[in-house]
Amino acid sequence: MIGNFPYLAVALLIGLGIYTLIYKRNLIKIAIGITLIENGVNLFLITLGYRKGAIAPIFTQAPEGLKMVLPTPQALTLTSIVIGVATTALILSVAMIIFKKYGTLDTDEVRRLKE
Amino acid sequence: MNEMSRIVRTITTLIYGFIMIYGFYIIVHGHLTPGGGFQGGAIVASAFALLVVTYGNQGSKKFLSEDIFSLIETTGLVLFIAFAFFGLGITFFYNFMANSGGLFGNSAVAGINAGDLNTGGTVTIMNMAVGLEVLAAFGVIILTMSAGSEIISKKKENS
Amino acid sequence: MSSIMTHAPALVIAFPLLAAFLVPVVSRLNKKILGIFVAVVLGFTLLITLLMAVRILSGNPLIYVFGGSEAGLTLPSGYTVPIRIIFHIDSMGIFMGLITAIVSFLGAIYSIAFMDKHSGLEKYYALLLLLATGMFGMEFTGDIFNFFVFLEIASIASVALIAFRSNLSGEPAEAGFKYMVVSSISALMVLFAVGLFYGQYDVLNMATIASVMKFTQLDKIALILLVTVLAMKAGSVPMHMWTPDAYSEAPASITMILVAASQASLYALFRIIFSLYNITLNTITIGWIIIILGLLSMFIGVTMAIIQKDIKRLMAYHAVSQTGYMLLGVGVGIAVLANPIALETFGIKAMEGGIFHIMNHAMYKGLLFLTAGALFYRTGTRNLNKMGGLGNNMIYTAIFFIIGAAAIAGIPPFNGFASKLIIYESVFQFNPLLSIIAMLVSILTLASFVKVFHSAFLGPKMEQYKDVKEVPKSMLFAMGALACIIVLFGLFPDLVVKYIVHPAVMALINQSSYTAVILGGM
Amino acid sequence: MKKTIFGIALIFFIAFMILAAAGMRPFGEPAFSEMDDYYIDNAQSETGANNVVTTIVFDYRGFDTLGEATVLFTAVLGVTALFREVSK
Repeated sequence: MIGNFPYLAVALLIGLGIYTLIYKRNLIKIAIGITLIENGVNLFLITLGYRKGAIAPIFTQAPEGLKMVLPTPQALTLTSIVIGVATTALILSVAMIIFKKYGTLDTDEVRRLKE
Repeated sequence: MNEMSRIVRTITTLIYGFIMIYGFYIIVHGHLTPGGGFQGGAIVASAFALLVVTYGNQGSKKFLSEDIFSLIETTGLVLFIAFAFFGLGITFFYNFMANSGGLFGNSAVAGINAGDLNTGGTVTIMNMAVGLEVLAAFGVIILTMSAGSEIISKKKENS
Repeated sequence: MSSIMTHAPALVIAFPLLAAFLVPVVSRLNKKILGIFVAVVLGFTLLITLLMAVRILSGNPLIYVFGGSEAGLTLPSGYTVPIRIIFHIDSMGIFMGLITAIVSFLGAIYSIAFMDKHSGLEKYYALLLLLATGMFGMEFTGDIFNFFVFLEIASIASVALIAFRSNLSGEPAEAGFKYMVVSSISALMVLFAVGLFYGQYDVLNMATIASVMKFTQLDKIALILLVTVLAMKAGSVPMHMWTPDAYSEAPASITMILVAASQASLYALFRIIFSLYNITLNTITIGWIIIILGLLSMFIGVTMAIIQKDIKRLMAYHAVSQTGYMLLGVGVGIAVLANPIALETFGIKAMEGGIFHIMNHAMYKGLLFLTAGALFYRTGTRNLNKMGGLGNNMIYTAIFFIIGAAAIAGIPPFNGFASKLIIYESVFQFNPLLSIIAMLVSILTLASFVKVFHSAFLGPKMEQYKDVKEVPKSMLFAMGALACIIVLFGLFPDLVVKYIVHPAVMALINQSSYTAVILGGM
Repeated sequence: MKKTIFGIALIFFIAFMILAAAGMRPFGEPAFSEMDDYYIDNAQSETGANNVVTTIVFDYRGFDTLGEATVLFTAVLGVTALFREVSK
């Protein structure tokens, strides 16, 4: 069970992210919550590729005779990190525009669109 | 953002070139060492961010221009997709330059080796294309968001 | 010719993408031709999609291996798993692709006149192309991580387009923020599910996952996550709160494409249930969950719609309600999936109704949103109480509105009637009560649209709209094309069902043929 | 009221996540690795590049990277479109 500690860390990060989304009212904090979930998912992906005692999958002057970790999760995580940066940039820009128009970041005061 | 003190400006002038060179090194050696177009592009863009922070929005306009960035971005993207298109004789994204003996076409020594820059085929070229795209994209984002934040905070002071 | 056919799956993505990259350059050269340039590119994409459709609907799924030494070579020799990204277009995928191609092409044409007063048009058109590309990718891909990437392209482009008019007021940015949060969470949960699959089986290709699926506890968790988030992105109750905001604040041409984008999520939901899990899951439970989601969407959507004052908000709630019909039809199909006799007698029929309704919904809801956009273009308001007597001045718009409203309410001879009739008949055999609720919702829909027609087009002429003119030709063309499709589909539903819808349904149901194309008869 | 419902949903979700974590295979011992072994064995001979991750990013899964670059491009367009009136 203790060997599975990285997975528990993933669960914790994603849970904290969801908590932030539900209970925080500041738009910037919501953006932080999304970033937390994203980091949790990235951690999960990178965890999947680990092999005990293995080295990074790069042949340039690598030490002899060792196994290599799985390379695919690293590629996937790279993709997901860049997508995450794009998402964060856009979400912060939208929050800035909302602040410019309404003068506040509180979700309760921002609600002009009624049910 | 306003211009920062002389100390900060001097240090920035000293180091931003090195940051950029390091970023370009990461981009060009992406197929041999850890890193690649995205990572290197982000490092170069961090140099731009440093310039914007140090010299403020007005001051940094001397060296950084959004138009040039968006031109570089388009160039990078078109280069990237063009090399994907060039493989279309076989399939989209086919690595037609690898092991061909031409540009970036040396075959690698199997197993562990010291690394040869002239390998990788389209991988190397796409690394550079993506590197250009990423540094320009981050540059545009940094410039636009810092200019936007300045105007928003000014508005708040006035009202 | 044949080489174009071989590379068609790549071209359909690569052409709009290249055009989107070039849009900033084209706008430097000449701002005027920008709209025409985009419309031509999307028209070309529509042409390629039609060519592919002719081939695929006759029973030959298209496979494209990106970067492989041959377009059809899925497995490297000596290995049992695909190692490259594969586009896998079967009848269901191309069915959705056709909807996307038609809708995005007409959206671009409509935008030429509709957006002409706005600034930043080069960004608008580039984002439009990217949104179309993202939707094509979601529908054609056979790789689950690639699906995530295209989902992100589509959702980021949608957010930027929803918030596009935030220079005028703050509401579009607010709607955009809401949609951004919803789509980020759903994309991240999809990525988490990808991680669960990858961690267990070390494959990313959907057909391969389907063939090695053991239905462990983790697969169940992945299924629940995927169904929840994709239903959320498709705008089904109880996670529908983003739909009215996003649909009403986006420009009308974009709203039409957003409807198709939410249906792409719906398609992904069906693809995951049918092609990834199929009968390994407890079909009755999952089927009933989908049916209940559908019923709730139908009912809550229509009741919320009746009380709305804003014309686009009203239509957005109707979109939620119509999504319920699709979920109902396909849900019945899922519920009887493990029972061959029931599947044969009414299950396939119900799914045909549900799938046919996807296309019909995209067409008539698109038309309705475009007429709402036309009203907004001329009057500058979306509030129904402030409109009135527009029928005399905008006669074509009024006619197109009647066609769309009759289709959504299920009145013959329009396409909505054709698909709803199939749903009523087949669902009645499954459970009569469901069918009766569906009919009731249809009547409420009719009532709601009669009210809209009355307050917008009939009544005394209002002073401020005295010299309102008909909308420009490019907008009329887009609306007219959709109206033609609606009438044609309404007149010949049997042909459409036989040649387009039935192959799509069979492609969904038949999981072994889906995996066999990739894995070669395993 | 709404908060309580969300709170219950949150508790369920976290329980769900912990369940998933407990059900995962042991850390550091992948059960299957056929696809990744292919990459490690053949990346050098097929593309000539030493860095396996880069070959996956730009060759084997290059199409994903095109999508990824497109996402960045889309975000740039979105940000500049949002600030198009502000910065002028």
